Amino acid sequence: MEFVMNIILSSVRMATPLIFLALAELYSQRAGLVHIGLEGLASIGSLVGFLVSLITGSPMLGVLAGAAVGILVNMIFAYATVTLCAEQIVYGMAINIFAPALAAFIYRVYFGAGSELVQVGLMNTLSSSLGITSDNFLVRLLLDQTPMVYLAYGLVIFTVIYFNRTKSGLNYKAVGEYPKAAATLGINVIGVKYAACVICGALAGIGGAYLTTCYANTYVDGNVAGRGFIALAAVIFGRWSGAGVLLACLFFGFCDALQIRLQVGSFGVPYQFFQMIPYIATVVVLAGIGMKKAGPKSSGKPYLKEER
Amino acid sequence: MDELLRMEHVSKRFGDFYANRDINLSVRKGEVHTLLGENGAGKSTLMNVLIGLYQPTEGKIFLNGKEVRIDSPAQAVKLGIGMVHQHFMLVEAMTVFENIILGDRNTKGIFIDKEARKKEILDLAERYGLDVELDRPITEIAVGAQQRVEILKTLYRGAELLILDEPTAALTDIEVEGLFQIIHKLTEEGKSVIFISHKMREVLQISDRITILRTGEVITTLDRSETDGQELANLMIGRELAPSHYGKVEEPGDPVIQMRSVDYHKESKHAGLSGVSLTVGRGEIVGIAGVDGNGQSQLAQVVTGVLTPDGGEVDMKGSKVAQFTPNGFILENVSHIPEDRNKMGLIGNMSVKDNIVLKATDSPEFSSAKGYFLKKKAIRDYALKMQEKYDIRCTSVEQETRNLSGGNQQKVILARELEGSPDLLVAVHPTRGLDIGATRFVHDTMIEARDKGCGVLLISADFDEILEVSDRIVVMFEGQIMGVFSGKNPPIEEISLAMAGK
Amino acid sequence: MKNSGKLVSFLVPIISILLAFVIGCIIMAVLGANPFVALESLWIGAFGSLRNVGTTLARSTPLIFTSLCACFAYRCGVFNLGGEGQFLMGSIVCCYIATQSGIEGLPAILLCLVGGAVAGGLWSLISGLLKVYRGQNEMIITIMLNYVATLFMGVVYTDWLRDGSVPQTQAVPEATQLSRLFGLRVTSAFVIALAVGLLVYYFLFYTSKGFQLRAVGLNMTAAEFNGFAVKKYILMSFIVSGAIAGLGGSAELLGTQFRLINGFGNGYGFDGVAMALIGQLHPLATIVVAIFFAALRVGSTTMQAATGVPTSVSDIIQALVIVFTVAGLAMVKLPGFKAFLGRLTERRKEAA
Amino acid sequence: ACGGSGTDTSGTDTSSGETGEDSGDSSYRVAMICDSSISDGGWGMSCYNAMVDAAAERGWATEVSDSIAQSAYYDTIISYCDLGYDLIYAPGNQYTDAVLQAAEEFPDVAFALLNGGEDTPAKAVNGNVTSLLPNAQQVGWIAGALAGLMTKSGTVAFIGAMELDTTLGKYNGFKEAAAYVGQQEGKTVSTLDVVYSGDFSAADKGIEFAKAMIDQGADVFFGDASAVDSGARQAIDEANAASGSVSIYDIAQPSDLLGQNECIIGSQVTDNASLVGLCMEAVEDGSFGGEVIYGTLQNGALSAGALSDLVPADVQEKYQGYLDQMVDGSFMQ
Ligand SMILES: Nc1ncnc2c1ncn2[C@@H]1O[C@H](COP(=O)(O)OP(=O)(O)OP(=O)(O)O)[C@@H](O)[C@H]1O
Ligand SMILES: Nc1ncnc2c1ncn2[C@@H]1O[C@H](COP(=O)(O)OP(=O)(O)OP(=O)(O)O)[C@@H](O)[C@H]1O
Ligand SMILES: [Mg+2]
Ligand SMILES: [Mg+2]
Repeated sequence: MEFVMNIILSSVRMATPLIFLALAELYSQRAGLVHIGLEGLASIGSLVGFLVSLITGSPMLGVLAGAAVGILVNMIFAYATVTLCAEQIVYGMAINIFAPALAAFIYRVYFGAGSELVQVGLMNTLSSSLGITSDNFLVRLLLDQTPMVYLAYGLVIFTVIYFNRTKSGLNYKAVGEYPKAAATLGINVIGVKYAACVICGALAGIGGAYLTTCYANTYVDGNVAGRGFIALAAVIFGRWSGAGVLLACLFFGFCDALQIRLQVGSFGVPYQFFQMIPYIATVVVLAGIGMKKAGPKSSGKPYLKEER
Repeated sequence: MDELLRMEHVSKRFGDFYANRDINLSVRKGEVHTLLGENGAGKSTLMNVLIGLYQPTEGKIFLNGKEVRIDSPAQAVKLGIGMVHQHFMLVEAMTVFENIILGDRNTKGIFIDKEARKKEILDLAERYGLDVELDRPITEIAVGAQQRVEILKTLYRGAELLILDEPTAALTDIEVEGLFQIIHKLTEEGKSVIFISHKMREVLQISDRITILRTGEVITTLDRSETDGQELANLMIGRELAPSHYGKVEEPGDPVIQMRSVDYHKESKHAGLSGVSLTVGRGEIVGIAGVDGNGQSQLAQVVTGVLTPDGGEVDMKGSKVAQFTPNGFILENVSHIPEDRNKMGLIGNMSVKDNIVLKATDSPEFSSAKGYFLKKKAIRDYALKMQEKYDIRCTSVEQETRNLSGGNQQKVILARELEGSPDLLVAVHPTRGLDIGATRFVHDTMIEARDKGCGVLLISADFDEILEVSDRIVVMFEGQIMGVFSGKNPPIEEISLAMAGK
Repeated sequence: MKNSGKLVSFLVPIISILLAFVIGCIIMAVLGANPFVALESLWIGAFGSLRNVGTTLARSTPLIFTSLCACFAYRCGVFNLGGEGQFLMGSIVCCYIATQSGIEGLPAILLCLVGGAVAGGLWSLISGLLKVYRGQNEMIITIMLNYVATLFMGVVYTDWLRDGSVPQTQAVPEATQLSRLFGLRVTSAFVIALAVGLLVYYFLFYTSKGFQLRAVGLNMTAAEFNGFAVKKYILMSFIVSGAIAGLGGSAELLGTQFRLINGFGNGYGFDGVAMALIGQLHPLATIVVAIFFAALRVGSTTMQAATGVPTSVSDIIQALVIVFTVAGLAMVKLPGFKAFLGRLTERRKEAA
Repeated sequence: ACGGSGTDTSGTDTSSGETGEDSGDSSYRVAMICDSSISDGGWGMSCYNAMVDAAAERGWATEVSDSIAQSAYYDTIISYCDLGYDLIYAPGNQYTDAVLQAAEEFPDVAFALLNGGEDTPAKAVNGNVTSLLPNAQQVGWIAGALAGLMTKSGTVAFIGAMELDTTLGKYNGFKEAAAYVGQQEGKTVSTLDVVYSGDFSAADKGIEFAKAMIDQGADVFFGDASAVDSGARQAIDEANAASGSVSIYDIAQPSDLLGQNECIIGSQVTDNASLVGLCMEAVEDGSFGGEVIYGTLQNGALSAGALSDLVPADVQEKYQGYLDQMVDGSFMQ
C-alpha cells in the first residue's frame, strides 16, 4: 500500500512537466503545427527560469521568464513555418539544436568557468505555505504540491472546455483541420497560428522552468532529458484531446516512477532495462490502440494564403 | 434594377501571369449573374478577389455605389458577400452544425449556445427548403448534402450577394433543381447570385445575365433573353464548336468484366455494394447513373483492384479474379481514370513526363536490365509525342502536373491510360469541372477507345454526360443496381425515378 | 527561370552560412575574443593540414551515413527519425561479431558490415511494421526506439561485452579495424560512405524502382491506384534506410571508435535528418553538407582550444546555419518571392 | 567572463605543431578535457578546481574544454597538443583510448589520466602517460565508517551514475565499512543495492532515487554521481524539512562540501590537486611518464573533510579512531 501510494505521488510529480509540454504540443498541433522542438524550448525555458529565480529570488518570476523566453524562441519557429512556410519537422529540429546550445552558452557566459554548484530556492508547496505538515496520503497528494501543479491541471480543464465548448476553440480547431476553409469564414488563420506559437512557446518554457524552479534546484545542461519527445508521444497517445493528454502524461509519469522504484528494489537486472520501460510502454500501447483517429488534418502542412 | 456590385478595371497577377486583366463587372440587386468561361479563364480567381481571399493587383470594387476594400474574407462576410467554393470548404472532422457556426461573429458570448444556434439554423434551413442533419459529421453525408451545408453556411452569415462557384459539378439533376429553387427564393428576396458553371443547359435556365471570360478578360456581358447556347459556347472558346452526336452500340462484344452478386461493406448505404451484378462487354460504354455517394466509388475501386469485395465473384475476360490488387488489374490491361485526379491519378509534384510513363517504367521500352536502368531519352521522347497527340498544354513536359489546369491534368491521365489500347477503361467523373472544349475532347477519346474494342465503364454524376455517350445505362442507388436501360432512346423519366430509389 | 531556381537553391545555403558566421563573430567579439583569430583557427582546425582534412573526413563519415538514411526514407515519404537507434543497433551487432566471433581480418570486416546493416534494417523494420500495419506515426515510434537502442547499448557496454574498469566494450581487434587512408584518421569507411551515397543516388534517379519509390513518397494514394505495392515500398524504405544507418554504425565502430562507450553515436540521427533536408534530399548534396558540418565541428574544437570561446558558440553557429538555410529555402519557394525574382530578372532584361 | 578562465592565449602561434618545450613561451600550460560540465557541483567541478589550484601554485596556465561528446575526445586532445600544451589532463578512464592514441602521436606532450587503469601507462609506447588512481575502496571506507556511526535505521544507501569499476569499488568499500563499523557499535547496518542513473547530469533522477530510498528506510547517503548527488541532497533536505528535523544525512565527495546542503554531515576529500601537482612537477623536471600514482589515505591524497555539528563530539572522536585505523592498516583486520 505504502509502495502504491508512493508511486502515485511520484507519478504526479513526474507527470507535471510533461503536462505542460504536452499541452504546448497540443495547442501547436491543433493549429496545424507539428512541433518537435519542445525539447529545445524547454531547455532554454529551464535555464532562464533558473537564472531569473536565482537573481530575483522568486521562482514565480522564474516561471514567467521561462514562459517569456519560450515565446521569444518560438517566434523564430512561427516566422519560419507560418510566414515562410518552412518544413515544420525540420524547423522543430533546428530549434532542438539551437535552443540548448543557446542555453549552455548563456549559462557559461553568466557563471564563467569552474563556478561552484549554484542552487536556487524552489517554489513553496501549498501545504508548506499553509503550514500544514501531515503524512496523510490525501493531504500529500492534494496539498503538498506547488502552485504549478494546480496550474497544470487547471490548464487541462481549461483546454477541455476551450476546445469543446467555446466558439473561439472551435475556430482554433478549424485552423488545424482546414485552414483555407477557416479563412473563407473570416477566421484569421495566420493570427491563430501565431497565437498557437505564443501559447506553445509559453507552455513549453513553463514546462522547462518547472524543472528548475519546482523540481530540481540546480541547472544542468540536458536536464529536459527527452521529455519534449515524450510529450509529443503523449499528444498522439492522448488523441489530441486535453483529457487524453492528461491521462497519457500520468501514464508516462507512472512508468517513470515505476522504473525508479523497480531499480531501487533491484533484481540484478541491468538498470537500463528498467529505464526502457517508459519508451517500450509507449510503443506497445500505441501499437495496441492502433490509429483510428488521426490528428488535425492539416498538421505539418504549410498554409500558403494564395495557393489552392 | 439597382446595382449592387461593380468591379472596375480589376486585375490579378500571379507571378508574371495575369489570371484576370482589366475586368469590369456589374451585378444588379436580385439577379442571377453567370460567369462563363473555359478552364483557367479566371472565374474562380475573380471571385476569390471579391471575397478577399486574394488581393487584386489593380482595380476597384464598389458595393452599393461605395468603394470598398476587401482585404480578408472576414471583411467580405461583414459586407454581406458569401461564397460557395468550387472545392468545398468544409472541415471534415467536424459536424454539420459546427461547420455552420464556424467563425461566427454575429452572436455574443464566449461559449456556444447550442440550442439557440440550432434553432436559428433549422429555421433558416426550413425557409429555403434546405434539408440538413446538424449532428452528422461531414464525412458521413453525401456530396449533395455537403453542398446544402455550404449554402446554409453562407446564408447563416447573412449574405446579400451569394457566389456559387461550380456548385452543380457534383450534383444530380434532381439536386440541381433543388438548388435552383433556392436560388429563385434568394433572388425573390432581393439577394443577388453570381453563378459559375460549365453546363450550358443550367446557365440558360437560371441566368438573368451572363458575362463571358476568356483568358482572364471580359469578352462581353449578355442578357439571357438575347442569346442562345451555341452563341455562348462560341464566344467562350473563341471559335465554332459543332454540336456533338455519338452513335450508340447495341450489340457489345465478349464480356470483358463480369461481376456476380458482389458485396462490399453491404451495410453501408453510401459507401458499399450489395449484390451487384454487372457486365461490360468489348466495344460498349456502360454508364452508371446515380446520385453521388451511392457506392459508385466502391464499384470503380473493386473493378480496378483497389478494394477487395467481401462476397461474390468477378470474372476478368472469362477467368475468375483471385486476388484484388491494382497491379493485377493493370496487368490485365485495365485502365482507370480515377474520380479525384489530384489525389488518385497524378503525382502532383512530378513532371508531366513522369506522370505519363508512371505505370510503364518497368517495361523494356523505358528501362533496361529489369528496370535497373531508366532510358531517360526514350521517356522524354515518348512524353513529347503524347503531349502533342493529346494536346496537353504545359510550359514543358518537365512542368509539375499540380500546376496544370484540371483539363490538362485530365489529358495527362488520358495519355497514360488510353495509349496502348486497354481492354477495359473505368472512367469516374472524367469531365468533372472541365469546360466544354475539354469535355468534348474526353468524350471523343472515350468513343474512339470504344470503337477500337475497349469496354468502358463510365461513372458520372452528370446525367447529360451519361445520356450522351452511354450505350447502356445502369442506375445505382444505395449500393444496389436499380435497373438497366438501353442507351438508345433512354426512358429519362424512369431512370430519374430509379436514381431516387423508386 | 529553371536555372535561376537551381542557382537560388545553391545560393541560399551559402548565404545562410555566411549569416550564421557573421552572428557567430559578433557573439565572439562581444565575449572579447578576436573573431578573425577564431575563424582562422576554425579553418586551420578543419582544413589547415592534411591531417586535419583527414580528421574532418573521418568525422563526416558517420554523418554521411545517417543523412543518407534520412534522405532515402524521406524520398519515400517516411519520416524516419530513428537513424540514431539504427546506427547504434548496427554498431552493437558489429561489436558483437568483431569481438566475440573469433574471426579476424577481412572476413570479419565483411561479416561485421553486413551484420550491422542487417541489424539496422531489422531495427528500423519494427517501426515500419507498426506504421504499415498499425497506422502508427513513425516519428514517435522511431524516437522511442532510439531511446531503447541507446539504453540497450548501455547494457552491452556495462554488462554483456564489458571490458575492464570502465563501462565500455572490448576494442575491435586490430586486424578487423578498417584501414586508414594515406595514414590519416580517415578510413575506408569514408569510401564506403561515398559509395553508398552514389548507390542511393543512382537507385533513386536512374532505376525504375527508385522512380516508383519517389512516386510513393510524393503521393501514396496515386501510387497505389497506379499499381505500386505501396506497403512494400514503405517497408523497404524503412529497411534500406535503417540498413544504411546500421552500416554506418559498423563502419564507425570498425574505423574510428573501436569500442562502444557512453555517448557513442549520440545525436547523429537528428544531425543526419537536418543535413539531408539542407541537402534538399539529394544524396550527393547531402554528402557535401555532412562534410561541411563535420568541418565545422572539428574546426570548432581547435577554435575553442585556441581562443577559449566556448564550444557552444560553434553549436550556435551550426544551429543558425540550419535555421537560416531551412527558412531561406522555404522563402524562395514562396510565390511572393518568386514574383520578386521574376520582376528582378525582367528589369535586368529591360535594362539589357 | 567567458570560458577562457582569464588565460590569454591569443598570442599562440597555432600553426606550430611542436610541443611546449621549445615554443618560446617560458610558462607551462595544462589543458583539461571533460565530457560533463565543469560546473556540475560534483566530479567535473572538483577535477577542474584541482587543476586550477595545482596550476596556481606552480604558475601554470590552464585551459579547459568541457561537455564534449565522445566523438570529440581525440580531436580536442589533439587540438591542445597542436597548440603546444605541455600537459593534458583527462579526468576519467573513458578517455583512455583517445589519450593513448594522442600520446603516440605527440611523444613530447605529457598526459595525466585521472582514474586511469593500472596498466595504461605501460601501454603508451612513448611512456608519456601517467595514471592517477585514488584508492576507491578507501574512499568508500571513509564515507562508510561515518555512515555506520550515524545511521539510526540501520539502512544506508549509495547512488551511482555509471557502472564504473571505481564506483563499484567505492560502493563496496562503503558497504563493508558501514557494516563493520555498525557491528562494532552494536548495530546491524545494511546498504541498499547500488542504483545507477545512467547519466551524471540527471539531477531529477537523483531526487527520485533518494525519495525512493528514503521510503525504504535509508537515512545516510553516499554517492558517486555528481549532479545526481546534488539532486539526492535536495530530496534529503526536503524530507528533513518535512519531518521538521535533520535526521537523514548525506556524505559528500570528492571535495569538502560541508555547508552546501543542510544534510551534508561530512565529506570524503580526494586531493586531486596534489595528484595533478605531482604530474606538473614531473613535467617541469623532465621526469614525467610511465607511472601510476596512487591516491591513498597514507600519502595524504585521501582524507575526511570537516564534520558538521550534527555529528556528536563522541562520534567524531570514534570516527577519528577508525580513520587512524585505516591509515595504519588495522581497519577491519
Ligand atoms: N498553385 C498554382 N501555381 C501555379 N499555377 C497554378 C496554380 N494553380 C493553378 N495554376 C495554373 O492554373 C491553370 C488552370 O487552373 P484552373 O484553376 O483553371 O484549373 P481547373 O480547371 O479549375 O482545375 P480543377 O478542375 O481541378 O478545378 C493552369 O494553367 C496552372 O498553370
Ligand atoms: N494560386 C494561384 N497561383 C498561380 N496562378 C493561379 C492561381 N490560381 C489561379 N491561377 C491562374 O489563374 C488562372 C485562372 O484560374 P481560375 O481558377 O480563376 O480559373 P477558372 O476560370 O475558375 O477555371 P475553372 O473553370 O477550371 O474553374 C489559371 O489559368 C491559373 O493560371
Ligand atoms: Mg474555377
Ligand atoms: Mg475548375
